[in-house]
Amino acid sequence: MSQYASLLIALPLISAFFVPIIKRISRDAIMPYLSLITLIQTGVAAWAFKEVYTTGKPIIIMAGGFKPPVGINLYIGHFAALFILIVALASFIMAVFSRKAISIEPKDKYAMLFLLLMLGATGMIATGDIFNLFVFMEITSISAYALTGYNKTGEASEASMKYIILGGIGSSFFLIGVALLYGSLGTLNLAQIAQLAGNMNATVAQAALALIIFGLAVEAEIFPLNAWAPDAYQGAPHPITAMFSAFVVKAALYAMARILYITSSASSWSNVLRLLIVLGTLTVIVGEMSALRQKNVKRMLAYSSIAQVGLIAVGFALGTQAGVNASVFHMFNHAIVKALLFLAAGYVAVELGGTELEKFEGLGRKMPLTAFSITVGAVSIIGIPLFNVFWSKLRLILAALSANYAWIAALVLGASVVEAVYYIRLIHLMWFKGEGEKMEENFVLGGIMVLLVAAIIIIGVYPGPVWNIVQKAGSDLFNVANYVKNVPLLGVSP
Amino acid sequence: MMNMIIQAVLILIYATFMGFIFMGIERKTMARIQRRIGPPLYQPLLDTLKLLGKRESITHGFIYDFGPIFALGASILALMFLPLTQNFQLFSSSGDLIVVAYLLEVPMLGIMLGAMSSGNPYSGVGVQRGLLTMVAMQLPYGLALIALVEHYGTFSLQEIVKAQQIAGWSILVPALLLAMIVFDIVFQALLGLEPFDITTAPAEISMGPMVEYGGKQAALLFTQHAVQLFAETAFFVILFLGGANNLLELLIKQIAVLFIAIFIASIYPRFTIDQAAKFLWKWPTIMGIIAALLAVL
Amino acid sequence: MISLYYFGAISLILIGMYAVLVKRNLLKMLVGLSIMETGVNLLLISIGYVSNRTAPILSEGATPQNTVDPIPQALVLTAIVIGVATTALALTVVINLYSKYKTLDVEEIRRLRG
Amino acid sequence: MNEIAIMLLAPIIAGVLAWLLDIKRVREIVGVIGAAVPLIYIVQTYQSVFNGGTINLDVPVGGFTLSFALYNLTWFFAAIAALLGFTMALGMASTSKDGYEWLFALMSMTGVLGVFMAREFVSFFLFWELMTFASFMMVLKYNRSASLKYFILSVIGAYAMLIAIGILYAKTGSFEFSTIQQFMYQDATKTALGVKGAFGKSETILLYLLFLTAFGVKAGAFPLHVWAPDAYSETNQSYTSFFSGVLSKAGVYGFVLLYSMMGIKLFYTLGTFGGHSLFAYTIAWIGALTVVIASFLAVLQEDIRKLFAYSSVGQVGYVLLGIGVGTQLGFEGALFHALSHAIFKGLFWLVVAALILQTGKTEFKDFGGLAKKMPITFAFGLIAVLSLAGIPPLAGFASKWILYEAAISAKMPLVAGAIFLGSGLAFAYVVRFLYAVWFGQMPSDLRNVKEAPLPLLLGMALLGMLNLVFGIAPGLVTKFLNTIFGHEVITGDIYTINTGVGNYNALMVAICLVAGIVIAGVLFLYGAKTRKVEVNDTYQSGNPVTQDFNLSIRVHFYKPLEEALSFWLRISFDKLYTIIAKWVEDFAEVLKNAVYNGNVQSYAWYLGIILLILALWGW
Repeated sequence: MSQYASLLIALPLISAFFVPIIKRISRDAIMPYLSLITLIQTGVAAWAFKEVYTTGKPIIIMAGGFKPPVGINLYIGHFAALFILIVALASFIMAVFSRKAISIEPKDKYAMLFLLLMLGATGMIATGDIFNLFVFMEITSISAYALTGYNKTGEASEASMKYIILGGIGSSFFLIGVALLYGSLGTLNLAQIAQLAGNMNATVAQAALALIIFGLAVEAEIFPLNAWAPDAYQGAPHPITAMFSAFVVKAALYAMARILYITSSASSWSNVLRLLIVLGTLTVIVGEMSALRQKNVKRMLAYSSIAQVGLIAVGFALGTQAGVNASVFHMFNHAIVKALLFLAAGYVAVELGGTELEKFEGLGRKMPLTAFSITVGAVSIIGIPLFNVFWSKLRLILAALSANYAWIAALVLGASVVEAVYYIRLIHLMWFKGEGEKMEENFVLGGIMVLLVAAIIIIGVYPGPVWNIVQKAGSDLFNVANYVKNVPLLGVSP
Repeated sequence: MMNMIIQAVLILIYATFMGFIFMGIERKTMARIQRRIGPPLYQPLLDTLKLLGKRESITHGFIYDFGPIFALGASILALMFLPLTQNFQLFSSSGDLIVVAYLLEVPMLGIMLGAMSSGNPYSGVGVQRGLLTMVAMQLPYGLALIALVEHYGTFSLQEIVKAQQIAGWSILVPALLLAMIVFDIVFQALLGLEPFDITTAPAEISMGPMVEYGGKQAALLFTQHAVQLFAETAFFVILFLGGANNLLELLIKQIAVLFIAIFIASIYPRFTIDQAAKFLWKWPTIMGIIAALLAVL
Repeated sequence: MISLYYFGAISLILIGMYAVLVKRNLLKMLVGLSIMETGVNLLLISIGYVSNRTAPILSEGATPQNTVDPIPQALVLTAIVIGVATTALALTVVINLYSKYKTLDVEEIRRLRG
Repeated sequence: MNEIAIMLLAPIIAGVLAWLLDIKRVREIVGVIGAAVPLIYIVQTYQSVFNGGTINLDVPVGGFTLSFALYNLTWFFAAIAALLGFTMALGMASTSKDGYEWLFALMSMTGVLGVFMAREFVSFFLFWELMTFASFMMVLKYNRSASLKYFILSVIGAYAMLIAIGILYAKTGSFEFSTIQQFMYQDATKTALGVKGAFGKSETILLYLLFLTAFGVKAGAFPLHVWAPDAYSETNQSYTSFFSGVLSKAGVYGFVLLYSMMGIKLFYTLGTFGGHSLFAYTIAWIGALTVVIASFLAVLQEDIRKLFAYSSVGQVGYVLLGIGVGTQLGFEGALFHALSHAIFKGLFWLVVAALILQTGKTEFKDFGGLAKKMPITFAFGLIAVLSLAGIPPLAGFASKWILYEAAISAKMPLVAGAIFLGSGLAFAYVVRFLYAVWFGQMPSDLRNVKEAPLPLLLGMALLGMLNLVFGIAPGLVTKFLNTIFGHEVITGDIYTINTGVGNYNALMVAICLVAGIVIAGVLFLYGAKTRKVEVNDTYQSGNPVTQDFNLSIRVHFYKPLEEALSFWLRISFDKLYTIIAKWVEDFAEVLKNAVYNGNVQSYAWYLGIILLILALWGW
């Protein structure tokens, strides 16, 4: 039964290769096909989610029936189940949005890359093997490179180029890290690495871990390795930007956290954490500062996204259960909010022809629903109560303070003040400035935005259920012993 | 209770009369210092009666009339809360030093209200000056009172008088002597005398707030001034000169206080308003602070 | 012997890094990137290398005892494929960039910034 | 359903409904009903709370338990909020322009009620943020920079509080006020005995400063008050009655909490200065400075809203001062003054709202002679003036009187001096308000001004009446406040308040005042008839005066004072903060352009540098 979950990987992969055939049948069928596939994927993910959370046991899929560490396994635990669902859902929403937002040919290539991006992120989250992780990461990044440059404008190509160079360096070093790990432990299976990490030579462990984190940090947009991100966010097509922010980064962050906690018994572990905390804090500060005077809303949202990622990274790097829980919660909330914000901003760009700040003047009159969605998203991300991000930010700060990182909390909160400023400027611009005639708003997109807004507010008012889920997901990440126990390792005893 | 009311009425009549006499003394003394003969002592009383007897007086509306009425009412109120002598404690058990200090300022509001409701710019300037003078004097005034309370440890005027009768007048205590000097400087402003007669400044703004008043409203204001003069001098006596056992003693002390005020007034020219503020916020305030701190220690 | 491989691999990585960090021509940077990838692959291979053993190919006389570790080789194969894909993609992007910017100088290609 | 839940939910639900419906009249009715519900429950629970009863509510939310309690202290603050909320709704029924304002006005009401009734820090912080946000949105609609200033300072305050909460939580493992209080008490005992407690000296001071910032911002304490004048003036003035009357009290309530939770600990950690507990003395001085500085600035304002905004800041300074005095008398005075400030300043803002609604003007230079046109509003304005200026027998005097007694009997002469100066200044600025708005010559464009609409007048009437009631019967309030302290801090019957060192019989003052006025009135009536003349028909040394001249001094009324203070007026914290903000923005700009310079090679260098750091750090 549980083997059906392998559809999560298989479905997008196979359907991606069917795209050319669909194209032969009808060009107009590509986008509906994309929506359909993502919808099915969402269904499967929802099933997996239900399965994992009702049984309380992770779904383990062993490729070809080989037991790990010989075979490659997928591990869909509480965390993965949750985030695969988010990936699928966000993809579905963006697939729907793509029908409106993507007018440039070749759409078939777009659809293929889109599915591969989804596949890559899903795989990164689900895999239980570090090299497999690398492969999925590369699938994600290569499709991301291509999608970034999809618009074929100078800016898009430039952004893509930057992404390729930085991503290339990052993945090379990731691979070196994997090589060191393998050389030292002789295994690539994450569970087994977890078992053996304690015996590792301290220097090698530190170097390997540092390099792997370094490689992932490029993808996870940790300062100063995130320089590609604002450009890529700005240059990419609008749905893709939303996907970057909603789950591509998150997948990398997850991978980072997973590897961090798996090697938690390595001797130099706490050094890595401390480094990550510093970098995460810097990410928050520089991200918020850079967003402050942005003239382009999409770029502003990109910087804001980076800053939030920094926040999540800090939470992961605290090294406590509370911190991990808070980070997972924040990832979840941030995915919803940023999906909404990029969707709305992208929609504005589609309708009004750009995301420059001036385009947003009087948006409250022109496109009230969109403006309202942006407002809710902005207010939420500032951390106002009754909106979802409030809870995760609160959890994060409390976790940081419980871990005796008062100065981190202070800096992060100081940066949040900056965040409030630029979002408020945007809100003011939309509602209280400029004039405009009311325009027709797309029904489907409007519906999606309303749903996301509703999600934000419902979680904000009643965070209980989500918090329960998130706690389980968090302990899935943090509780490595459990992870090791769940993976049926073949004949290896610690 | 009835007894009390009769007492109050008697005191009121006495105070009004004596207040007019004080005004007369003021004018007479001032004249003598300036080597004039001056009017008779009862001249202010005559003036007031004459004003009351006018056939017609103008009005600028309800508030214009209500102002003087309120002012007189408030002055009477303030008087009622002073323990004038041992026999005439009046309602002083119902309010303490802070209450009385406030009540003594309330009449000003009435005058201001009336003055403002006339459209006369002199009144406006007068109101402005009056308020600024009040602002300027408030700090040293307050500090002097605080010093007193800190020293005696009670707010009750009756208690303060009693304490003085046992331990001697307030001015025998160094801190309170300082406070008394501060209070005396401020007293000039309270009475509207030079160098702080900025509010009325007859030669500049034609009596300021009072410029528009004539007839019976002016009569009310004169009466108010009389009651106020009596109450304020009595307040001084109560606070610093040991209070009084009977009305005669009170009267002597009041006149003594009055003379000091008149002498100062006739020596000094008028401050401008910002000079007054700067002056009052400098020496009297410093002395007040010293007095208050000394009283605490 | 092995340390020589390591040395070679790391040199390649450093050379690649040098090209990326110093050369202002985009193409040269991409070449650097490729060199770096090659270095990494070499490093990976040499980790699995054991002196005096044969390739892990199921052939005459090859037993698990006398072959080198096959996993790094498998990994490198994958990595090479990925590298090729990246390079190909990068080159198309470069072509596109050149047609838009008329230059390959990275100093010039900075419309997106701030 | 629990009373607290209804009180919290009713306003916000009404607000959302009003916003969604957004039909004129309907939204007003919904809003007023929503705002009335808490007041009804407040009245209903009075008896039980007065007798020492407590109503509790626990709501588990997302892993936290939000707990609320309604007992005498919280009831008192909640009552202020409910009362002012109701009058605000009445005022807004006349002045609101759209559903937006109802939504956020009522949301902030929920927020502030939640803050007052919270029993632990999570709900406290949650509702605190909600209240800040809602009030911010009210300002944002009118003015962006004012709202930003407000929001930034508030958020800095809120985050300071959050850090403090987090530190407390990390050490005590609880958010509950009572648990933290006990913990602190035990810790204080340790400190007193010289044993090392859980909180070291520097940590305690840090907590103190964080809370001081948090609550100081909200209360508008100097030097964090800079947001208040702008924010108070740049919004719907009916809402400002709530904003300045109640939201600032959240800061005050915070200080009360600080005392009850950490007072002893702070006392032992920080020691004393000149016989006063140092931490309390600091608060007292902050209060005193706030009083003096804000009152001076209020005197010099040319805009009616700014004047009252500064005045609000100053009046809250009194409350802080009372709290800082630290004695029970001081507390009681502070709490009483919180109430009387709410009712007279609420009244003031409603009067201002009526003025702006009916005239559309906000600056003194455009007003004049309105007493004739809006007599009822004028009457309420006068009550508010008398109460604020502290004229006996109104509520403002009773509370200020207790503050005087408290400050002086706690041997803080200089602090008490600040009260004297502040009340002199208060007198000056309210009279200026009276003069410029109600009296003198009327500008020709105000000839058609009408009396304020009925709902607004009802709101004013309610507050005006309370000013009189609590003024003449201050015992009503002090008796309730005594239950908070568990014994009779202030004795006396309902008309008399007795602090032990002083005595004030408000009824006797009222009777004497009436008697005095009657005597004067009789004298007046005995005099000759009066003849009504035009406002301009005045004594001008014989010069004829026509309507063409404006003879009322409305602009720069206190110019001499401004000149006398010119040296001090150059110092402005507002400017300082603006400079800092500008500096931060510029820095951000430079940073952004330097880091994200667009050159991919530099980006590659960042990677290289990080690698280098990793390498160096490895060996």
